[in-house]
Amino acid sequence: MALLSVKGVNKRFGGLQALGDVNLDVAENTCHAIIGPNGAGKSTLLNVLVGKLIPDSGSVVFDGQSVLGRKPHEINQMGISRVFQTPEIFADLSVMENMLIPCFAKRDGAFRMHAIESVRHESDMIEKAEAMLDEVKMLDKREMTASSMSRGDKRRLEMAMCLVQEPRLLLLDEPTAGMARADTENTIELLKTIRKERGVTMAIIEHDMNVVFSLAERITVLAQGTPLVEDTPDNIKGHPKVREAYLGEAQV
Amino acid sequence: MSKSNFTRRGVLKTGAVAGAGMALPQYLRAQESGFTNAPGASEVTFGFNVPQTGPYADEGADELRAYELAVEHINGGGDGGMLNTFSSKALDGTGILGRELKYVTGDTQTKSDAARASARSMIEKDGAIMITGGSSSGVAVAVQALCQEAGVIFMAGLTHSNDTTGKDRKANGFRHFFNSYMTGAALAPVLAAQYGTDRKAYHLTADYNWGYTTEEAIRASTEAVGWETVNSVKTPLTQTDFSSYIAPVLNSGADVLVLNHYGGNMVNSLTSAVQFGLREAQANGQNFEIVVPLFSRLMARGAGENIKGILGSTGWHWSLQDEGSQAFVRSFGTKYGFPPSQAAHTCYVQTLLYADAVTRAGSFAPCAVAEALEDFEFDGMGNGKTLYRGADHQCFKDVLVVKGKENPESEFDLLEIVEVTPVDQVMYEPDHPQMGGAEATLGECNNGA
Amino acid sequence: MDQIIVQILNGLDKGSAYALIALGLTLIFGTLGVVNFAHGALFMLGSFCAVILSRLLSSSHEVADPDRLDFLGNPAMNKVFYVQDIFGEAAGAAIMDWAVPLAILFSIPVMIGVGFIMERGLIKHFYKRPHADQILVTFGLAIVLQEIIKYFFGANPIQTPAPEAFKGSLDFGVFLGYEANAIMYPYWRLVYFFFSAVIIAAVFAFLQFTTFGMVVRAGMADRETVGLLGIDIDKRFTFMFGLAAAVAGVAGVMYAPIVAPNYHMGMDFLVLSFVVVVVGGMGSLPGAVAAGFLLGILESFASMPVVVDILPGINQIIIYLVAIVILLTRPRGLMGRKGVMED
Amino acid sequence: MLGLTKQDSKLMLIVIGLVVFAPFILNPFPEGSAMAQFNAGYPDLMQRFVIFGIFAIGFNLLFGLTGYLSFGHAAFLGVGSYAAIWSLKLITLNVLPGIVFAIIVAGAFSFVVGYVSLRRSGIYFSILTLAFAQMSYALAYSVLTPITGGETGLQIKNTDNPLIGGPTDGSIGRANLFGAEMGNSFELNIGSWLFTFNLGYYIAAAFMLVAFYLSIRIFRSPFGIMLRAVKSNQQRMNYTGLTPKRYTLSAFVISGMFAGLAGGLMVAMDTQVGPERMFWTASGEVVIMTILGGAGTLLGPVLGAGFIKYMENIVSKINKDILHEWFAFMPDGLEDAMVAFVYPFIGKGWHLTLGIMFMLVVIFLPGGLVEGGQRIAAKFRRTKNAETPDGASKPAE
Repeated sequence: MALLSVKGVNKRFGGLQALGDVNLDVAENTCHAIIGPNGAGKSTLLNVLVGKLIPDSGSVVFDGQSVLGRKPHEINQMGISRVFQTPEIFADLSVMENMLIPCFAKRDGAFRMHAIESVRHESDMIEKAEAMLDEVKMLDKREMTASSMSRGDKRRLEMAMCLVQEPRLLLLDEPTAGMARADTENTIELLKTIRKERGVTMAIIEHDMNVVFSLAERITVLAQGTPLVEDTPDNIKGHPKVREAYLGEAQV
Repeated sequence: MSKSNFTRRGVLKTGAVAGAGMALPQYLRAQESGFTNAPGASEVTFGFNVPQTGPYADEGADELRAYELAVEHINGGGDGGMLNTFSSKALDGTGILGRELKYVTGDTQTKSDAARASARSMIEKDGAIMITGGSSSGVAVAVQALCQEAGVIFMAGLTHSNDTTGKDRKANGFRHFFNSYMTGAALAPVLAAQYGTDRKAYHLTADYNWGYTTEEAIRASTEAVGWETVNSVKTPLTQTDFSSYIAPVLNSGADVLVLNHYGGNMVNSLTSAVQFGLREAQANGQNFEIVVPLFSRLMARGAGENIKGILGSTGWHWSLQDEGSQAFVRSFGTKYGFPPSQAAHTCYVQTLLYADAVTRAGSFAPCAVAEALEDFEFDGMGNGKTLYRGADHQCFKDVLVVKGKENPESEFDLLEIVEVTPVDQVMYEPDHPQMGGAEATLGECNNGA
Repeated sequence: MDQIIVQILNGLDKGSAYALIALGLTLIFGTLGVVNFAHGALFMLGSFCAVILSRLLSSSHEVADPDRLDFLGNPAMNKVFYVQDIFGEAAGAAIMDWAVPLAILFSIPVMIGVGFIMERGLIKHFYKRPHADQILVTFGLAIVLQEIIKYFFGANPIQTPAPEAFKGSLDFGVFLGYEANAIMYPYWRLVYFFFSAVIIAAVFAFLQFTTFGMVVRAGMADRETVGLLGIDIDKRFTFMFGLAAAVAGVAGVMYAPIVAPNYHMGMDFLVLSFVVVVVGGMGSLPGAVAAGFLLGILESFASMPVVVDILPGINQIIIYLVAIVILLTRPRGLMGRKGVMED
Repeated sequence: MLGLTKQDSKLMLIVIGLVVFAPFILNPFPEGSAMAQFNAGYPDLMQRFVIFGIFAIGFNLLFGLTGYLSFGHAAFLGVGSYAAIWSLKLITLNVLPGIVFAIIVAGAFSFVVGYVSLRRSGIYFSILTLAFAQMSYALAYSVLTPITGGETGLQIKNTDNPLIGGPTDGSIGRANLFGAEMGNSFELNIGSWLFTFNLGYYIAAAFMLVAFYLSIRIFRSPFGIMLRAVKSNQQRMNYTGLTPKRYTLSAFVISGMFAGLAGGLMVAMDTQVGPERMFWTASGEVVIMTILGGAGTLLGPVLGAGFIKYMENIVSKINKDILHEWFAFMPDGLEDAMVAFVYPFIGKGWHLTLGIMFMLVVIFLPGGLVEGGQRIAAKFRRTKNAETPDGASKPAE
């Protein structure tokens, strides 16, 4: 039984068919990559998954429950976390505060007036956050203001913020876009470790084939809003349709 | 804990308490005088609370000049001004009851909160025994209520709303200035005489208390002489461009426009009215007329040429020929180089009246002073014979009906007196419905501490 | 019907004043990203340009008049105007009469100068500061400017009439087949409306058809990119500030005969002009103009006796009510761009 | 102390000390001396200091933490004031129920305004709040005169007949706390110094200390972090499973309740309400207090409030005579020149001084008065550190 199941999803923007009859299953405990040329509808699909867009038709079911019509924060509370193309963190806050926010969100839900309790006394949450920071090797930066860190560190922080919520599904939107080579390698390593040690289910949207083939266990190729093929990485590599889709893009 | 509600710095300020290094805590309430801010042996302090910022700052500045002049005269300086013409001769230019008159100043900002803050600081910090001044009825009512509570006397400055001595009257508060009712009573006969009795009036009224009482008064008195009120529209206080209120007037069947506006509102609405050609227009076969119930010379200056030929009322004008007015204009003009405004006049007179009442009462105790002021009749302060009525603490005196002058001889010569309406004609019963009816009471006089 | 036409005329007139002020405010905001709380003060300074010029033109020396006495009984002084000494009686009087239109010429260099000094001396240092700091410093500046004016000119309104030639009203209704006196409209207000239209058109044309304007528009859309192109945007921005100040100033000069200038008129207009700009949409020049006219016309309608009879107090709150409705139905005002001043 | 860190406890103790000994601190000059003009230790002004302190503390919880700039907070203060005065007029002259009503009514009103206004952000939000406040002002001034008293506002009258314990002798009731009147004062006279200890002040001050304490707790709470997160990145909040709007709305309502408390206390101290309390300039004033003192800091808003109220009440009262008194020691010509030079800045020119101060502070102290304090503290510390290397602690916010 798939953890996330997308069935017959359509989305039009005016005259443009952004998604056309998309079917996709992400199985529990796998890393599923969605690739495709620019304008293939990858981002639209992702926005549908996190509740930012509502499709015209079709269904999206996560763990037996429909996510359609739910707001982003509700979908997160169901267990889906999202990593953005450019790291979305709380830039003005310290690293530790950045970590505590998802911890509180996980424990207290979407809203709670814990206005009088002191953060210092939330030792459970602090421990949890510290453990996670340790895991991503950022414990020494806990008091730094998030905005003052390098791009790579911001990415790790964002990842840590998602993981500390122990999501059932981690959505990654081009996590290495615009990164230097070394940072990309580091990120791949980090993701691999997470995947291995935590066994978290991942859905990744990516341009960089290097990243895709080092991480993915299943790959869906999207073109013009429709899934072209879905298969294992090895099979995808040699698939003629994929070459066509990408070569087509390369010519442009 | 002592029960003194307001403190009495006056005693200390004179240095009477030099005392040992560490005096015991004092319960000042236990002092023998029994009233708030009893002055020391050599000085007494008044609080002059006038608008120094905001739209009425110029009026406030003129009030302050008048106060300074009054202080000078009471302390024996200058030419004595109205002290020489005042019918009561209790003041002799040696201060008040042998004490030198000092004063403190404050800024009302023409906001009741700020005015009360300023007045409280005068009472609590400076030991003022009397508060006076102001240029709006909202402020007057607010400060009057404060003085009632604190147990000091309030001598209102420029406040024209009926409420000040009507439904909001207070035992510790006194108004020398005239009011909306009197404006109506004085103006209506002149209007009837000049414009006839078959007139249809259109009112534009500033949308707040003073506007309401003025409109009510003018309507009542003009309808009594046969006028008809075709419409009355309320305008927001913050309005600057009145075109959308003025434009429909000419076509409404009215032949008189009454502008129940004051200050900047009056300047702007009158300017709009003149621009829209109302002054030259014809309606119902008669000349269209504009009436501004309350004129002030300072504001008339702001309206410039537009006021020419327009009728209104005013409390006092420097061109009055009686001895008192002349004496005041002379000392004010000599000191400052221009003639005083009606606000200056009322403030000057109020200060003298208070000082005189203290002297006649032989005490600064508010209740004693109030008693001396109540039903006090005097003359020689401009506006002829005047009565400070005990029942509502309103002064009754002649009211001036004025007209914007066609050929002014100087920048101060803007209004000409059409008629001096005798006091009998503007008299009313203390329980007049416009003045709060039978319910309005002064309450008990409060000596404070 | 005639009443509705009258109120449309009023609304256009009021609207053109709102639009002019909002236009300047949006120029500054759109190009420089500065929230300028001193913009109302610039409008006020413009009005006082008219006052100052008319005072200058009617400056005089005094000659004692043996036949008259002043209020203290001294010989009265007669004013002799210098312009009449120089240009002769009739021409001198005409010059004094035309003080307000002349003040437009006077105010443009003055206001551009004021704008330059403000931008170079103060605002420049606040481009990178938070909006809160910009608000505080420009608010402080507005207070200082108005207090300086108050120190010299007092607090009372100062009547600054239009030339004699523009006094009186046009019987507008006659053209439309109404009887005489049905729709009267003062000449000066018509002049004000057409004048505003010209200024607005000129500003738009300037931005649309000159290369300077194109760069500035590009800067409004994306400041960083333009900076990357190596264009010295700073100088242009200084000029834009001067231009915005001049637009506010000229609006003020022309408004002087309609509402007598006083030192705090800027504060009276400040809140209103922000409402107009925001209703139009932050950073949108056409939006500011459209909102100015929309609010002007609606305000005029709301003041009609029939309307006020049905909804008492509507004339007090119409502007704010409309602002709320528009902002709730159109998230960024009439024509606002996404992401401008939303955080 | 009270669940605060050592740092915060120190700050709290300092504030308690300042507030309790304010009658001494604010009256440094002996009575009758030329400098006595600058004494601020009289009940009205001390009350205003703490009341506007509360107002600004509450405003800072919204603006300083979430970054949402409300331009209509004076409306909540005004509504609270009206609620309180009606409680005094109709229910009881005891101020406590009045203050409670003020908080409740202001809270409810701010919920409605916040719920609508928070549909937009940035300047659109500011203008929505401004529009609500201006409508409240305009209506209170005119159409709602039967409820608000219009321009003249509301005061307690001798015709008022509260349900519980009104005066029976026809005198005007006074606001009290279980019989103790707000105006009660105890005066201490040491040499030529006079210190006034006013009951009303200490009651208002107690509320201010509670407000300040709550503000520290909120700053240090998970809720406080969430509010700062709202300012920092709402998108991330959404994708972290949180609802920024509900957090912001809560902050809005809390700060509205603080404003209501301030409004209720204003009525308790001085039983009068006027609509201009809700005018946009009053809303602007609290914005400026907060920025001037230092937005987002604990102490800043209180300092800003004190600064502005001091200018308003002390500088505006200096007049020409007082100047002549001050400079009397100079030779005549110089004295006149000095007076002529200073005169435009005091008395009726106090606005000018205020405007100049705004500009100077924001130009030279970008973080507000608090930053000024920190710079001075840092200077001291540097000299001190030379002797004791670890003698310094991080300056309190």
